[in-house]
Amino acid sequence: GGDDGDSGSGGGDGKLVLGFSQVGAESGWRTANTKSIQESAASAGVELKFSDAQGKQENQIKAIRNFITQRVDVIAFSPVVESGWDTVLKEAKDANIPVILTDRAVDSQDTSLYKTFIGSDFVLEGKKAGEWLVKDYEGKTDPVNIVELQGTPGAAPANDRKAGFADVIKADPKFKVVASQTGQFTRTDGKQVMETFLKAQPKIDVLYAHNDDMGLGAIEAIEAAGKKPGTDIKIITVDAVKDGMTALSEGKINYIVECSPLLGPQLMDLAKKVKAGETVPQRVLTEETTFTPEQAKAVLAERKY
Amino acid sequence: MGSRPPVLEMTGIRKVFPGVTALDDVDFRLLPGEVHALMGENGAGKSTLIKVLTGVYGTDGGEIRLGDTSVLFGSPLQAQQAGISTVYQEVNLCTNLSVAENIFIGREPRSLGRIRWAEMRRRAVELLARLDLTLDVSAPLSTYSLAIQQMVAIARAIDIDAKVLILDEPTSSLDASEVAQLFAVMRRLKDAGVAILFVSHFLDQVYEVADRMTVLRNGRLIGEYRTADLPQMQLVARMIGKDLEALEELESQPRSSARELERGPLIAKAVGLGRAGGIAPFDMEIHAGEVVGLAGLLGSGRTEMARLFFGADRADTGHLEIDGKPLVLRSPRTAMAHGIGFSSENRRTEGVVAELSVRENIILALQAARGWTRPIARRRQDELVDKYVKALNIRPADPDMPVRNLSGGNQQKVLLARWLITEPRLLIIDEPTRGIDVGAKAEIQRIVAELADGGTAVLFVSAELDEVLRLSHKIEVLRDRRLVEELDNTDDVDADRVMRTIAGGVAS
Amino acid sequence: MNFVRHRLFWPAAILVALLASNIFFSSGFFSITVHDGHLYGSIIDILRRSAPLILVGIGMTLVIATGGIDLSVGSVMAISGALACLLIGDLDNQNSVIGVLLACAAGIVLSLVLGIWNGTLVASIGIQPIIATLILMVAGRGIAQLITDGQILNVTSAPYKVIGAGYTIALPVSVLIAAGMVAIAVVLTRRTALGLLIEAVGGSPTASRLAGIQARRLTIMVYVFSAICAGIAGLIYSSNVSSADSNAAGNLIELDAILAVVIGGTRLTGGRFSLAGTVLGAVLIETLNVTTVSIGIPVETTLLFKAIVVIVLCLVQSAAFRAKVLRRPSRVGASA
Amino acid sequence: MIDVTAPPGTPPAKARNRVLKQNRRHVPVLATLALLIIMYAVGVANYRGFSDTQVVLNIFVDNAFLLVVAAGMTFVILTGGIDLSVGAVVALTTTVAATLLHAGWSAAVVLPLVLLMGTVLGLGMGAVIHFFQVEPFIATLAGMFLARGIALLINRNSIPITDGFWTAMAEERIRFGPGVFISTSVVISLVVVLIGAYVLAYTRFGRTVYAIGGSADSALLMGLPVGRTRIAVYTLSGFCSALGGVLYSFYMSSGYSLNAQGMELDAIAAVVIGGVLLTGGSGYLFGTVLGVLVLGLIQTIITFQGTLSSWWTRIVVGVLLFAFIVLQRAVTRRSR
Ligand SMILES: Nc1ncnc2c1ncn2[C@@H]1O[C@H](COP(=O)(O)OP(=O)(O)OP(=O)(O)O)[C@@H](O)[C@H]1O
Ligand SMILES: Nc1ncnc2c1ncn2[C@@H]1O[C@H](COP(=O)(O)OP(=O)(O)OP(=O)(O)O)[C@@H](O)[C@H]1O
Ligand SMILES: [Mg+2]
Ligand SMILES: [Mg+2]
Repeated sequence: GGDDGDSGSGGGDGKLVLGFSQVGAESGWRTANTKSIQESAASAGVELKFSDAQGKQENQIKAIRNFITQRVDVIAFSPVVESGWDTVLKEAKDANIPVILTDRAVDSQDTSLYKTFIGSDFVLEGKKAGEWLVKDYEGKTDPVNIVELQGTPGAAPANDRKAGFADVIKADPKFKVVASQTGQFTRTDGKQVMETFLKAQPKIDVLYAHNDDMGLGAIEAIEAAGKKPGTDIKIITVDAVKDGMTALSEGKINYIVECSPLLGPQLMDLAKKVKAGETVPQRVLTEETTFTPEQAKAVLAERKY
Repeated sequence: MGSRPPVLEMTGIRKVFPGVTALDDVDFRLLPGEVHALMGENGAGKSTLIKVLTGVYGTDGGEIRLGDTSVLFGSPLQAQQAGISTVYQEVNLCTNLSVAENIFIGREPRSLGRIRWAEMRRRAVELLARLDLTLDVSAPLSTYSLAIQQMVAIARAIDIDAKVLILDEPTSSLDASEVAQLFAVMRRLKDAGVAILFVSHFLDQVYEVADRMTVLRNGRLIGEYRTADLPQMQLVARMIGKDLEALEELESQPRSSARELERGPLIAKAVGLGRAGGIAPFDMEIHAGEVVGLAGLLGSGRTEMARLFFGADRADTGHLEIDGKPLVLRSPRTAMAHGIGFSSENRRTEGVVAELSVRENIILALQAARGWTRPIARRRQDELVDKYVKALNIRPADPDMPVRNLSGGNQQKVLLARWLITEPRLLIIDEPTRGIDVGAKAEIQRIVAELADGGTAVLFVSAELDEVLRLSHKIEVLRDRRLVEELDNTDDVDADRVMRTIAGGVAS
Repeated sequence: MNFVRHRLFWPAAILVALLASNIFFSSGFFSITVHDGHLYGSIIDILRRSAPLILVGIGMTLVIATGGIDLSVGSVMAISGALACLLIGDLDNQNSVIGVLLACAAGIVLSLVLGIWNGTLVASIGIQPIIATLILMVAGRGIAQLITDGQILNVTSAPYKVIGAGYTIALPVSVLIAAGMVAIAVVLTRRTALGLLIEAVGGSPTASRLAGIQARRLTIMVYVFSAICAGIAGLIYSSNVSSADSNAAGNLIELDAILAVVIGGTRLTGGRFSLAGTVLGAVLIETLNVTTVSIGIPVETTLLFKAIVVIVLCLVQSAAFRAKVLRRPSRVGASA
Repeated sequence: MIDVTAPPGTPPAKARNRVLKQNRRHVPVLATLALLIIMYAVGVANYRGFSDTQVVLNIFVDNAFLLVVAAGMTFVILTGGIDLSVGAVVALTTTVAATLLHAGWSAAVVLPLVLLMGTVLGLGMGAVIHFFQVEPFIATLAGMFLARGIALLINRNSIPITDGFWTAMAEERIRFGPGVFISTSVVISLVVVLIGAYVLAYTRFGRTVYAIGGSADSALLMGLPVGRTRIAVYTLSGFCSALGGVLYSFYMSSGYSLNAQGMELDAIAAVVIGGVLLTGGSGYLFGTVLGVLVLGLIQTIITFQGTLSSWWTRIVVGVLLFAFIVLQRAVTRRSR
């Protein structure tokens, strides 16, 4: 849902207090996500209690417990991992504080533990990437060698984007993932792994990177190897952060699936709704699109993260 | 006594270390109820033999029979369980544990596996009393001086009831009274049928307690003798394999007091220098060319006094005057800058750096004084090192051997060499002859005398009173960590004159 | 037979084995071609990747030799990289060599200050090294993020890129820098008495104090050196991708560095140290990383693979193991 | 008789001296306790609701697993060793437990099984360290790779635990009043600590641990079972990690191969902050408890502060740690 009914004072009873527990600041994407939430909280007149978990689930659980003891109106958090939230969420429920999940889901059986989940669908992102590839090579028959730069092993986005992508391309035998390694979501690892791919793999047609940063690192490696990124090797990435978009607009990346960090406005909107007791959909998808170089050129200007 | 079967018999023992054959076809027998002295120069192989016997090292050949069973211990623990109790050469205790624990650990009094601390302390106190010591048994061992640690080690060993008791240089830094105590205990055990293996470089001690002795030289067996049958001079001859004349002149050292002393300028002056818990404030002067000896009982504060002159411990009262100028010793560094050198009594923890080579250990102090930017040229290093390896007869004479691999006595020599090459104006040596064999000891005494003649001031600490008497011009007598009297070492001063002062017989 | 006895024989053997194993998977592994004016090939990659680890490693070696440890190297890397990129970003002409040099100088100077901080905590205040440096390890990353404001700072500066990704005389600049620092370290420690004094302090602090060695000054020096090495490594790291990622930079590198040091035969208890050994260790580790990728070990099993290599390594390196298992069983003397 | 305990002075002096010596050994721990209380007071003064009893209890609730792991680590460090594998073993335990429970095994089987697994891993590392004289650092680092590797191999994703027993343990609360409670894990961890403290203080094994830390060579020559004890210590640490892992999986009611990353550092930090010397031979388990509380309290202050960005969080943690350590150092040093 994206209808903005904000600026109306949520429940009337003073300022709405939102406790938000962020995973950490492990990437530019994450920082943009944090910024968006902080800014939109300010503009929506929501008192934000922000806590950073340094990437540790323990810390996040501690933070949520803390919000409960502090009796905030609404708790929102981006789960570090999907499992293991039942206990603390029950505690929140007992203290009847509504909970909103952002960006990553939790796998609790009991869906009454949280009001709604707003965020991207990583599997879908993987699928989108795959679909573009299938379309791009439509009609061609000769085999397509794909190398994949995975995110941190075990991290949800890595697992899902891998799965979604694989799911789509497995339909057509000409697509072959010849190498798939982790680039830890970072540029350096992306570059170093790609360097090795370029030496170890006789023929690479496509690179699929789980985020822009790894893709950008890989581009450096490809250029250093004297190949032209985007033409000699087609590149698909996920996220669409500014740097990625720039590369896209320069044609060094061929296709980016957006994974928008700008959940802020929607989150505030939902927070007010649940506080006011209105019913909200169980699953709210962030409006996200995909970008080709042309589209990138168009929006690059007002891309701020 | 020869008729009785040996409790312990080692035959054809061989031990080879990379580069060195420490033991070569050595036989050794220990009879029940005897005190058997194992004699030999530094590096002869005494400690190695003991370590092979007690399972610290494996053998490279030979057989060990305990009673009538052939044994090969995998660890000291097994040896102990088989009834062999050992005091190894260097003090091998855990100084972070309390005195009582060091005596009993491994054999603590327990009920249902729970250590009974109170009883352990009580028994520790009793046991130490047998050695005429009163310590705070619950204080960490580290708060006690080396000699006392040595006594604790002995206490531990004699309390283990064993068929065989091994003492490797137990008396190296004890003085007369402790030695007497120790011997009394040894005799008691001996009468109880315990066989005792005793290592010492003090010949008269050996002749006092030992029934028989085995002599080693360069890892080879020279022979096994009844003490009665072998006069001192011959023993020494067998140990170092020199002819008798050579020895006579070694032994006949002139007493310093005999040589008239031309007292040089005042070098160091202690003014009310003192340290709580260590030594009461004292005044003292040392002049160039003068050897000042410190005499006192164990724990009387000699080491503490020496350490204050070097700034090894911070004095908390008084100050030091060097060349008449007052000086606060913040660290040994400052002392060295003013030409003071100090060789600690505790060579293992405060002396050598075990993993560094002989060469590096010898040049360490000199290099530290020069600072890291001015390394000593390799050629110069070789000169210095070779000179003292020869002079002190350090064995094996391989400058690049890690000091860890040297025998105790040789390590002591290395430590001494370190300070000799710095050519200090005031040299403080605490127990420099600890664990050093007769030959080398005489050599060291000669060097000290020469230094003095050359105008160096020497502060000389030794548990061996004769040595102090022979070398020093002036003797400072300490009692209960207090300087009680200063004696000019004239001919009328002798051992029992000093002993009386120490004992407090003479009004001070 | 004698070289088999050499301390570094076994690590070297493993290294060779790893390199060899690549040949089966990528035929061209050892081929080094000349490619627009510089050498190009897997071996070169390995060397380039090793550069930061070698730098951090040699610094760590000296720290460990004094009986200490430096956990903060990773954070220092992040900070120096971040600062350099920040300053270059502010240049009106990012390609001005002077400006870039100044920026790098700033990064290194800041690292130096951080080194003094570590050294002082350890030597003057007497805090246990692991905790003293843990403080900077934690806070340092925060500082780096503060500098970059949590974002990835991009720079488009040709001269800066040279440090980490450029070549001179056909060789990677980063490798040359690392080699230079190793040379400096070797000269500092072996041509002067520094090495001896450090080994003495690490071997026996009390003994060296009584020998008149000023442990305090030495200790501070080694932490400063370590920090400077880390700082330079940080520059190389960020220059390699022309951007400062204060999260990823030097993350967990302290473990690899310590591992490299230990593989190189320097004992963590301090004392004798071997710079050559550390370099070998660092190259070995990076070779391992490259190998896992180039022979296509699946992501799930990468760690297992590393574990096995490390286990094999530390076993064959142990004399005791060789004596007990590889040769006919014979008791080895207990360490006494 | 020569009385060497008394400095120049009279018997009463001796008595006093002895009392002093006694207390002196406890100063580090007492100082830590005092500072901890001060730190808590500061928290109370600054944050609304900090004085709430539950805040203190939560520190225990949230750190029960760390406490258990740190207890095992204390034994290892007291012998002068180190165990880097703990975090990974925790992760492995949670993963295996979760997987098996997911596969429908009964808790009665899984629980002992995972505990055994951790213990065996520890035993293995201890054996390698003792028999092959491998540096504890590498041996346990290999163990760390191995444990995480296996965990990752078993499952990349986090696995929910729905088993009745587990959820019961997770949600069971021991209440002292409205909103004042602790979890069963807290009880378990405290029991572990008490047993550990007893073993260290009153058993032959415990004292041997201290002896080895003081000087392994001497301990060997004193005829102590050095080898056995060393191995036992790592085995114990392995067990504690596994138990910690179980508590962790209670706490998270899930298993995940990336759990507890860097927990080894937290554990080591806790132990060292608690006044245990990394070189071994001195320190108390009670100190470790304080160490854990310090880390927990810092974390709590951070959460109460709220509004701290990621980097400021890190910086503040560092600063608090620094302040604490330096004060602790100042106090203990004065008493020397
Ligand atoms: N661990 C070792 N490695 C190599 N060589 C050793 C080792 N231990 C002893 N040695 C050598 O073995 C020889 C005998 O040493 P040992 O300690 O037995 O002499 P010692 O008779 O005890 O001398 P001291 O009277 O000085 O104690 C010496 O040359 C010594 O250098
Ligand atoms: N670091 C210390 N802390 C507390 N007490 C100490 C310390 N060092 C020595 N002592 C005490 O001071 C007394 C004097 O020690 P010192 O070593 O000076 O005696 P000593 O005359 O040298 O006798 P010896 O050296 O033969 O033991 C010792 O008996 C010991 O009890
Ligand atoms: Mg000996
Ligand atoms: Mg003394």
